[in-house]
Amino acid sequence: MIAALYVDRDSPLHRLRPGVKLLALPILGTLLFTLPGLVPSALGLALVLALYAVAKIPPAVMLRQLRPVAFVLVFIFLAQLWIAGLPLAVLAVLRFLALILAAALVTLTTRSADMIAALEKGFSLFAFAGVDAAKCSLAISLVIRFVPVIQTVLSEVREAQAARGRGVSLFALAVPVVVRTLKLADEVAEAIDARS
Amino acid sequence: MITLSGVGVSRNGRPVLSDIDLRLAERRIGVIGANGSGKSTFARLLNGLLLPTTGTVAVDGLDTAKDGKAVRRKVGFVFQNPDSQIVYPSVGEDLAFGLKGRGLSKPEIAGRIAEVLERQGLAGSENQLIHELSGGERQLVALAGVMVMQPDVLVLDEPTTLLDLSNTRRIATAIEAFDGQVLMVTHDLSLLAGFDRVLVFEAGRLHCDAPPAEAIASYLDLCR
Amino acid sequence: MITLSGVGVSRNGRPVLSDIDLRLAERRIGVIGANGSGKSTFARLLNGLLLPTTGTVAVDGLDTAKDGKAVRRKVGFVFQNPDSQIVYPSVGEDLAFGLKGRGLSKPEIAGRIAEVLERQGLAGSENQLIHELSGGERQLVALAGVMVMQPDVLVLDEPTTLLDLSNTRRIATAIEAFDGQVLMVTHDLSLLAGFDRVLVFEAGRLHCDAPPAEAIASYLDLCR
Amino acid sequence: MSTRDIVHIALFAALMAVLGVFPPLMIPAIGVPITAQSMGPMLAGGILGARRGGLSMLLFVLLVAVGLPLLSGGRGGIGALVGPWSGFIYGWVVSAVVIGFLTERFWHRLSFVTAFAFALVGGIGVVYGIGVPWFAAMSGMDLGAAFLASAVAFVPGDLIKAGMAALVMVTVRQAYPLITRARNA
Ligand SMILES: Nc1ncnc2c1ncn2[C@@H]1O[C@H](COP(=O)(O)OP(=O)(O)OP(=O)(O)O)[C@@H](O)[C@H]1O
Ligand SMILES: Nc1ncnc2c1ncn2[C@@H]1O[C@H](COP(=O)(O)OP(=O)(O)OP(=O)(O)O)[C@@H](O)[C@H]1O
Ligand SMILES: O=C(O)CCCC[C@@H]1SC[C@@H]2NC(=O)N[C@@H]21
Ligand SMILES: [Mg+2]
Ligand SMILES: [Mg+2]
Repeated sequence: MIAALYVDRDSPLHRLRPGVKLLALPILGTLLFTLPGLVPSALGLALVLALYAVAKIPPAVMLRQLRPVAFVLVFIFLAQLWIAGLPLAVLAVLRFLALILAAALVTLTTRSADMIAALEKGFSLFAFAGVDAAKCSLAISLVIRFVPVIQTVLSEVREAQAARGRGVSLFALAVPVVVRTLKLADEVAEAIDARS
Repeated sequence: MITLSGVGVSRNGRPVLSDIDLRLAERRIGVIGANGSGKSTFARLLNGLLLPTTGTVAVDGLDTAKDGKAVRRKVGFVFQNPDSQIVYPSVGEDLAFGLKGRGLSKPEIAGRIAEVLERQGLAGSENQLIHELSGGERQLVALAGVMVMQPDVLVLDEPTTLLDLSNTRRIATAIEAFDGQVLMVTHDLSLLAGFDRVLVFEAGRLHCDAPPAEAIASYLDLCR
Repeated sequence: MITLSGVGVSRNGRPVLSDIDLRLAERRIGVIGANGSGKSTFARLLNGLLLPTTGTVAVDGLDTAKDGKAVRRKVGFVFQNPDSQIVYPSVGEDLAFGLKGRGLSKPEIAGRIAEVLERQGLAGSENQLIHELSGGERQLVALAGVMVMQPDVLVLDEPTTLLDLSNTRRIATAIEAFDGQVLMVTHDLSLLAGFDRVLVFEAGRLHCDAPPAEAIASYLDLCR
Repeated sequence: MSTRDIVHIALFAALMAVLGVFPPLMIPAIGVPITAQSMGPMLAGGILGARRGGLSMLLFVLLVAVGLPLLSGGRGGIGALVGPWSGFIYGWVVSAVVIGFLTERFWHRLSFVTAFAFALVGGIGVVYGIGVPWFAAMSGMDLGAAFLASAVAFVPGDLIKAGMAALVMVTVRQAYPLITRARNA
C-alpha cells in the first residue's frame, strides 16, 4: 500500500541514529541560508554530494529527488539573474540544491519505522506539555491502517453511485465516504477503549 | 433476459471468475457461495459496474461493455451497506437524487417518491433525516432509492445482513412485490424459499445451478 | 457472574433500555431481538463501554461505573465489523496492542500471540497485512485480538453477519472452545443451539428469558 | 483528548493520503501541483473543528516528514517539506484551524454560503498567505509576482474545491454532525 522512499544500503549514514540526522538538518539549513557569499554554499553542496557517495545512493536516485523542483529552480535562477545578477542567482540555486538534497538524504537513509520510533521518543520529551506519546503513536498506526479502509469504502461508494445511474460527481462520492468512515471511526474508538 | 457467454474476470492478474455461460430468464434467482467465491463479482457484471475480462454479458440484448448507460437504466443494484448508497441527509432528497438525471418534472418526481415510500411502508417520511433511522429502515430507503428508478431487473448483494427477522421480512416482501426480475446474493438461505433458481459459486466457478432445494443441499455439502 | 440491578439507559433523553434486573451466571448466553430493541446497548453495558443511566452493572462484584478498567480486563468485546475493531495494520502488531498495556515482556507477548493464532488456525500470520485478509479471516483476527487478553467473559455483538457458512462455523468453533462465559448478540438463531439461556429484547425491555427453544419461539411470535 | 478525538484525527490524516492518490496536475513552469489535497484541510476543519482538524493536518505533515510518500504524485520525505513551495503544506495546518474555528463559531447558522466563505478564507486566504510569502522569502522573488503566479494557476481550482467542500460540510453537518455532539458531550 504505502511504499517507502527508503533506499536500503549498508552505510554509516544508514546506521546513524535518526535523531542525529534530524538535528543536523536544521543546522545545515540555517548555515546555508545565513552565511554570506558563494563559498559556504558551494562547500555545503559539495559536502552533501559527498554524503550521497558515503551512503551509496546511486546518482540516478539522487537526481530523482530534484525532479519535482527542477523547473522551479530554473525559474528562480532566471528571475534572480534578471533582478540581482549572476552571483546571487547561482547562490540561490546552490542553497536550494544543498538543502533539498540533504533533506532527501535523511529520508533515503532512514526507515520510516525508525523515524516513527524517533518521533515517538521526541513526543515523550513533551510530556510536560501534556503530549501523550502513546496516543501519538496510536494515531500514526491508525492512519496507516485507515488508508486501505478508506480506499475500500471509496470504491464501494463509487460503485453504488454509478449503479444509481448518475454520472460520478465528487459531491455524491464525498458525502457517503465521509459519513461511512466517520461512523467506522466512532466504532473504532469504542473498540480501542474496549481493548485497552 | 440476461445472457453471459464465455465470461471470465481477472483481478490483478488473478482469475476470480471463469467460464461462466448462463441464460437467466427466471423471475427470482438466488446466488450463494463461500466468502470470496465470486458472488459479488458476478453481481457487478450484471449491470456493467464491472466489465468481463473475457466473454460478453448482455441484458435484453444490450452488451454491458458497449451500452453501459442503457444497461444501468434497466438494472438496479442494491448494496449490502446502505450507507454507501445514500448521498443526501433526508429521505426525500436522497430518493430524488437518481431521478433528477432523468429529466422529470418536480411534481412527477414527488409523485414517484411518494408512491415508492407508500409501497415500502415508509409513507410520509420524505423529510425524515436518514441518520436518525434504524439500520433496517436505512436499508429500506436504499432499496427505495433503486426502486424509484423503476428498473426492469433488481440485483441485490446481501441486502439483509444487518437486519433482524422482521426487517428482513419487510425487505423480502418489498422484493417479492417487485414486478421485474430479481437476482439476490445472500448468505441467508431462508430467503431463497420460493425462488425459481439458485446459482452456487465456488472458487470462481459455477458449482451448481438448480432449484433452491437441490442447490442449497449442494452448498451445504461444500461447507462440510 | 454478572449482575444488573434496576438498570435503565437513556440516550438523548429517550429511554432505550429500562428495568433490567438480571443475574447472569450461565456459560453460554444468547441475546436476540429486533433492530433497535437495545441488544447492542445491553452488550455495551457489560464491559463498561456504556454506563447505565440508572441502576448498577457489576461483574464479579466490580461495579462497571467505578472499576471500569478492572471490568474491561475481565470482559472482552467483539464487534460486528472486524474493520472497526482492528487498530494496527498487521496481525502481530494488532494482537500486541492490548497486551502492551499489561506490562508483559516482549517474548511473553510473542508467545501468547503465537499460541492464540495457532488455536484459531492462523499460525504464522503475524506479519500478514490486515487489508490483504478476507472478511472471514479478519473477523478471526478481531476475535484473536480479544482472546489473547485471556478475558473471563466474552461478549460478542453479531460477530458473524458478514460471514459465509463455513467461516461462521470457524467462529462458532473458536467460541465453543473458549473456557469462560460467553454472551452473544445475534440475528442468526442457528448459532444458539447448545446455549444455556437466551434473552429476548423488545423495545428496550427484557421480553423473555428462557432456554433457547422457548426464547426463540417467543421471538418468532413477536415478529409475526 | 478522548480516544474518539484521536481516531478522528487519524481518519482525516488518512483521508489526506487518499486524496493524494487522485492524479495531480503538475504545473511545469513552477513545479507545484494542482492537487485534490488542498480540499483536505477545508474538510478537516469544517467537519472536525479547529483542534482536531488542525491536529489531523499536523499529523499528516509529520507522516510526510518521516518519509511516507503521501503527497500527491507519491512524493514525501523531508525534502518535500523544505522546497520553495512547501509553505503551502504548513498553510494547510493553519487553514484547518481557521476554518474549524469559524465553523464552530457559526455552527448553528452554518449554510452553504457561510461554509463557502470559511473555506475561501482558510483554504485560499490562509494557505496562500503562508505559501506565497514562504516562496518569496526562499526564492528572493517579488511578493506580488509570486501572488500573481499562484493566483492564476490555483485559484480557479481552489474555488471549485472550496465550493465542493462547503457542500460536503453542510450536508455532513446534517447527516452526521460531530461538532455539536462533541460540545454537548
Ligand atoms: N477490487 C478487487 N481487486 C482485486 N481482487 C478482488 C477485488 N474484489 C474482489 N477481489 C477478489 O475476488 C475474489 C471474489 O471476490 P467477491 O467479492 O466476488 O467474493 P464474494 O463471493 O462476494 O465474497 P463475500 O461472501 O465475502 O462477499 C476474492 O478472492 C477477492 O479477494
Ligand atoms: N449513540 C446513540 N445515540 C442515541 N441513540 C442511540 C445511540 N445508539 C443507539 N441508540 C438508540 O438506542 C436504541 C437501541 O439501539 P441498539 O443499538 O441497542 O439496538 P440493537 O438491538 O443493537 O439493534 P440492531 O439489531 O440494529 O443492532 C435504538 O433506538 C437506537 O436508535
Ligand atoms: O504537494 C506539495 O508539494 C504541496 C502542494 C501544494 C499545492 C498548493 S495548495 C494551494 C494550491 N492549490 C492547489 O491545487 N495547489 C496549490
Ligand atoms: Mg460479496
Ligand atoms: Mg446492535
